[in-house]
Amino acid sequence: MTSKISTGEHMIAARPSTARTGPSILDRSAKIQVVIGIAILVVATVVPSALGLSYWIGVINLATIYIVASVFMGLLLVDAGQVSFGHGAVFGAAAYAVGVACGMHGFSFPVGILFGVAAALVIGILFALPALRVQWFYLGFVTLSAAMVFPQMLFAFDSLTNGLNGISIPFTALNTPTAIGLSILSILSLVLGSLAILTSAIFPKTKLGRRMRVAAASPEAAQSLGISPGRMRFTAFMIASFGTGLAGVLYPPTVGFVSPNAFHLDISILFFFAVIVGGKGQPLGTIAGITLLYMLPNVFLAQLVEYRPLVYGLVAFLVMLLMPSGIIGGIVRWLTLRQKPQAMPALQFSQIVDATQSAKHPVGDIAIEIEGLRKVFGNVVAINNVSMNVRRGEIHGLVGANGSGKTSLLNVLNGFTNSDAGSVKVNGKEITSLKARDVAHLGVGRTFQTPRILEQLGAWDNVQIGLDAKLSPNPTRVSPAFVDSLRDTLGRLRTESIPHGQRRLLEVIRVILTDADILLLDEPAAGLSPEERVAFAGLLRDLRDKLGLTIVFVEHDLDLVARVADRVTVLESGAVIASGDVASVWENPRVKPLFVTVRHA
Amino acid sequence: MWQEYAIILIRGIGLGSVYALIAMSFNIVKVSSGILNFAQGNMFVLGGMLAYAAVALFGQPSFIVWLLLIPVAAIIIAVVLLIQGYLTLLPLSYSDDQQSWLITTMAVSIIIGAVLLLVQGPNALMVRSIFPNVPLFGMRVPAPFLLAIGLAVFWYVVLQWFLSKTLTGLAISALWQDPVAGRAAGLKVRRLQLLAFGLSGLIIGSTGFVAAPIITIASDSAVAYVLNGFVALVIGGVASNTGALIAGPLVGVAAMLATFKIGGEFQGLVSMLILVGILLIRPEGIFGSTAARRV
Amino acid sequence: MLEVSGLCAGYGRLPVLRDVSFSAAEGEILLIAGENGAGKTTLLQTIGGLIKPTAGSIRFEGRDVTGATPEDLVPRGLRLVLDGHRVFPELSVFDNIRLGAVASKTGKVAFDTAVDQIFEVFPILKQKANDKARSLSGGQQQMLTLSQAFVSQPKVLLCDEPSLGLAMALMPPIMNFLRSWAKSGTAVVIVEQHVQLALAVAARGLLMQRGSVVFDGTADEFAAETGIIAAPH
Amino acid sequence: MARSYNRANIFNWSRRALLGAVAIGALGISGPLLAQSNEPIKLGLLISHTGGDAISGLNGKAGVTLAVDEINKAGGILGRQVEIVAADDQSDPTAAVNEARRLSSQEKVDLVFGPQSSQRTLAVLPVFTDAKIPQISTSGSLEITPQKGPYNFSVQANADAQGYHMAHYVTDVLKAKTAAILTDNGAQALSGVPYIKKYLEEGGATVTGVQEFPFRSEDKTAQLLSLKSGNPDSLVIWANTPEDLGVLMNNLADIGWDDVPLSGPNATVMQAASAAKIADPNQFDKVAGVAYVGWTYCPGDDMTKNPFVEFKERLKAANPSNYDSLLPTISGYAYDGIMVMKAAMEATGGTDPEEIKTWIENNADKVATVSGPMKASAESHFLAGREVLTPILNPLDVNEQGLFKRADCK
Repeated sequence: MTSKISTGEHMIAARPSTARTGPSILDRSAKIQVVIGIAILVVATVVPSALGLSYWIGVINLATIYIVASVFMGLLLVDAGQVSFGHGAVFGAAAYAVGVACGMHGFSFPVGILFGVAAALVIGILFALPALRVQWFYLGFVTLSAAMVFPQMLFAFDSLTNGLNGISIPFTALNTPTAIGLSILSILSLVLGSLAILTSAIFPKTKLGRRMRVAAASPEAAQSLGISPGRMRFTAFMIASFGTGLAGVLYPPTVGFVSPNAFHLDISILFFFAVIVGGKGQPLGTIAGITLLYMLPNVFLAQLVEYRPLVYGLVAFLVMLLMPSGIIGGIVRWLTLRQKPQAMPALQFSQIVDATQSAKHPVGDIAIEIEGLRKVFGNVVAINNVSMNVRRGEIHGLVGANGSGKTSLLNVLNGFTNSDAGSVKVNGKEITSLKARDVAHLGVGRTFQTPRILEQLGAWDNVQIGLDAKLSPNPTRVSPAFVDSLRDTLGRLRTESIPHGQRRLLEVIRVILTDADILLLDEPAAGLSPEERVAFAGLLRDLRDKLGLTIVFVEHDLDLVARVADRVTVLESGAVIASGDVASVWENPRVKPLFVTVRHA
Repeated sequence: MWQEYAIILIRGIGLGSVYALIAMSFNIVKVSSGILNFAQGNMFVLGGMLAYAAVALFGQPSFIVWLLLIPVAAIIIAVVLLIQGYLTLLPLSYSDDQQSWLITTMAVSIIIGAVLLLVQGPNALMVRSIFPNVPLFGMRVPAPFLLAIGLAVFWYVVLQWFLSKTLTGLAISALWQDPVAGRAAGLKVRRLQLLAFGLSGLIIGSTGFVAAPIITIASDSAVAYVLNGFVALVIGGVASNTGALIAGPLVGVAAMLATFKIGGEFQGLVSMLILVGILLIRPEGIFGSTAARRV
Repeated sequence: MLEVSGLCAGYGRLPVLRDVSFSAAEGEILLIAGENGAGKTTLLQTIGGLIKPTAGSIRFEGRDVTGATPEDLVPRGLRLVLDGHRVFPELSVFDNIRLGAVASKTGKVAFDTAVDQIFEVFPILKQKANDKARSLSGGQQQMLTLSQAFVSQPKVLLCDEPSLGLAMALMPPIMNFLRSWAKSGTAVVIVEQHVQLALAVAARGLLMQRGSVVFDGTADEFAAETGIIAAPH
Repeated sequence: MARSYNRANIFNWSRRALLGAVAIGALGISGPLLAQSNEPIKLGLLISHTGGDAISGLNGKAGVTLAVDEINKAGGILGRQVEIVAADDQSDPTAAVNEARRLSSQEKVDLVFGPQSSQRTLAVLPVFTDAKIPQISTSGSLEITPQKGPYNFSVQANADAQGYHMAHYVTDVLKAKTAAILTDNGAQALSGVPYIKKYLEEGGATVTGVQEFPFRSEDKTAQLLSLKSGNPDSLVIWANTPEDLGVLMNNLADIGWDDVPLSGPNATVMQAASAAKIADPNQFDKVAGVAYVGWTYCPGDDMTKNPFVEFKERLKAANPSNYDSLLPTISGYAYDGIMVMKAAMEATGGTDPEEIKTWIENNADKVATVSGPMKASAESHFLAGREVLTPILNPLDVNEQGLFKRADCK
């Protein structure tokens, strides 16, 4: 069920990659959304000011602030996979800090802003700490109860917060129209709102955004790329709190008053609803969400008074029932489903490695040295006293039936699992006690049996996270031409439409791009056609000969192994039953019956 | 002096038993579909309203009548939950986004609250217990506190029996451990999940009915109960009814002791700290085997 | 007993099975071999009702069951055992076995005799009957999943990689169990990597590559074709 | 001294009421002549239809609606009908401000009733002050000053006045030397605590403990036990909901502390009856509360044409279905607020805020009210000052007309 929890997170983190891929229609959807979104904000801000409708000016400012807060809680939810039902407390803390600073101690608004953002960050840290330990709705409930306690604490420490009576601050200067007709406040919230919409579209395309989503979608993939999921979560909370804080500091001038009762649970729930009902990860999502869930019941239907909460609940309920991916999400999905998915053209391996390139490698002729390694899971001995070594610059095949311990061995080699006994030296450094991400920093890259091509990321992003994890400043070993053509190809694709075979290769390319000089490949050729295999074999040789990489690869296709491997190690029930050059191993009677291939086919 | 602690203990356990029952009603749905029903608090309140309705209809009912009314109330709430469950599971069957229940259950909770406010108004309904107070340690304890303890034990026993002895119960408790394997084994997944919703309705409905005299039956009192129920759930360990049975009273007593020693204004803070504390020290809860933590 | 013709299926938009046809007769063990990604598992899951086929037909006991869900298939006697010895970890061993009878409505008597047979073949399960399934070793869990299927007394058993993640030493008893099971008239379709183990019990062999059947013949033909000698038993 | 002022007041008050009634009657006739326009007068009803304070909303609405209906039946104000524009502050200051802006700038209301809690009144004060809209709120915080809200008048007894009486009952009537304080965690109660403390100490009583319980919590035993351990001679309670009061009484009996004398606020008087649905009525003879004198009587008073009794009858007639769920006391002073406003408008011949403000400051006491003699000044816009309040003993001890017996009757 732990896995259920994590799938839960995958889902919650699922950002329709449709809106995320390179220069394509789908990306245009993101651009279009941003334009529409900002246009809406501008119109909504300018018109009331032009007509001098003070009520609407206030309402729009507030809605914009809520949109900003929702955007950043969405960033937390969608990009970092962190569930917070208590975001209103972050918002409220910022608002209150401004209230206290400016209203009670007479600081200027700019100073108040500093206090406000600081307060928001403090709450953010308080939320981030449990997040390092618990996840999914457990975290949700922790933050939820925090949000419930927040107003109580404002009461309890009334000497600091002026408790029940709240703090009244006119901020008339901010609210008086400037030469261009908009008040400074309106300008501030418009700018902030537009920036927020922009952020929600751009952040996922930044290096940080990508890494965050990798960490949320697949912690193990993240670690194999040298990313610390914990650090990512913390950063996410900080960014979210900062943005929400900025929204919060605009609350006092907008409403002119702060009071504990203004920041109870409902506002947290509103932000959460706005993100999901509007459409997770859609730039227009929060605008749609706040319009439906805040503006509709509280402004457009204000006359309904006591029926208002009913409207609120029904809207949220029906939308989720009819459009589980939210209003905008549903629309985008509907639009993209109507386009034919483009098939992915086969990759030209021969072009991957640019002959002119050559990298320098660590010295020493042993890349990996394994001594008496042992790993037990429950009562299954996964690795049974394995000793072997991998020479630098060689292609080393790991073969054996499913469950014979090949993958377990890889997991120890890249630091996922700590061995129970024995030692593993990579480039002469003992790694048995290291974390996966530290091993990655040593120049060990790996791919997975089920390729970690994450649908939470765009097709190209899945490769680019390799570049993000680049270990050295020197130019990429992969031919720039190939990278460009790949970017171009993938830019037009949706991640879902990449065939499994190709996914493995993309993962391999991703690892090469990280500059790792030791590659651990788990069944990289599974699902490739014979022709592709020949080409793939060529690629492995290129990697060895032209780039001098060391490659350990698990493979079932012995022909392929025979074609490229310098040496082979055969595992059986976690133990080495044969090791050495291919020819000798092949004739080993214990090895022969393990595999089946069509000789005459 | 010791009497005071004794009384606090008993009342804490009584109130905690209510939390335990809420937690159990969470559990059965959780193990079958992974859903945590945020509207459970409202269902609880609805159960209490049925008790009020009973008094309105029968005056102060006799013990026998009251006893007979419990299953009636339980079944009514079960039906309500069946409907909710059906609607909640609906999008999950076709959508690839499995989180919609998070919103739908919260939304249902909001809707029920709103409807209650419209039909019944803001005033809380008050139900007088048909049982005399029970004298204890020179003080007295209202019977519902003790009845709640009894009900918790009753449902605990029933659930343990149902989930372990009957094939259906077994299937329900297994479902979310591996839904695919469940399907492969030919289990009628959706139907079992609905059944679980119904069952949790029986639990929460009877609880609301029995505890009516000591709980707050109002349109806006549901959230507090959901939260307390969840705290009991997590501390006991998700999916463990034994955990719930023990953690509920634990929370109840802790909250009252905190009030007694520190002061009522910190009650909320204390129960939150307990929640966070447990999650940090032992994410899987006291009796839980499923970790809240994700590596 | 089971006839598959022109079957195509896949995940989302990705076709995996391309026009697969074969049939399995009463009491025979049919081996499906092929490397990872060849579509073996997809094939079993499509027949088992977990994946909706995009084309082709599946006939079971002469009746068309194309697109039927496990809910319908299991009671009729077509049962899939997933790979990776997937048990319900928090349930006791015995409860896991009992769960097998839920869908098939196996009667008390039939169930008890079935359990006796199981405990005879796998005494370890009897010993650990009351332990939680997660405390079992991989091999024991595989025995458990098979036992769970056994009590539902299927006419067709689809068994995906019984050896997955198991030490070889554990396989013979499992294979023998499958053979004796087949003898009782059940058609058993095994997907297996350890071909030589499976060939020892299989009557026929099927070889898949990239979603299609590239070879279909008797065990001996298969051995000849692939150069695999069945393990002695 | 607690004895002296009240009787005098009642006397003046009932006489004034009579005069006022006549005066207004006269105005009512001459009203149409003075009217400048026949546009309806827009009354913004900014109360909590939803949220935690919906109960006040329910009762305030009933009182205002009754007042408006009567006014309209009688030909309106200055010949103009009064039209209610409903707005829901959702018991939330943010929503209160938004709705206040809607009422003032969109709906262009002439006057406003509400909000019914200080947090929200303080929040909307700037809005209505800028818009110069006369406002009747029911808020008890002393932070609401004529400076902050020149056009705002409150018909609710403020924290100071209630605290004064609650404390003085303990020190003067009970002659208690020690007292403990137990309140709910609502804003109103918490804002009362400092005043209760202040006046207790002035009266020479020491506070042995202060505890609070969450709104509508199931059990107050822990709080009571901890207060009991300080063994005070009296207990000052502030519970705003009947269920809290009822549970409190039960818990007192449960722990065998039902012999302690209690002193409560207005709420205690209002809520006792429904609290007794779950609590033992006999316990209430130790319970004192603070009442508007309009709700009270002393044996021997002239009971004919008692304004509050008649008001209750009219309220019942207006709300046949849900009268039982109403608190006529709250509806009463809401009604009074509207009537004060009406008188002011008629006297000043329009809706000019400045004139209305000064008129009310000087003449509020001339208006016939049902809760008691309202009075304001340039210094205080709390129409229900100390003088309108009086302690009563046993809120269940009501005469056949449902009036409470004052604690200080001869």
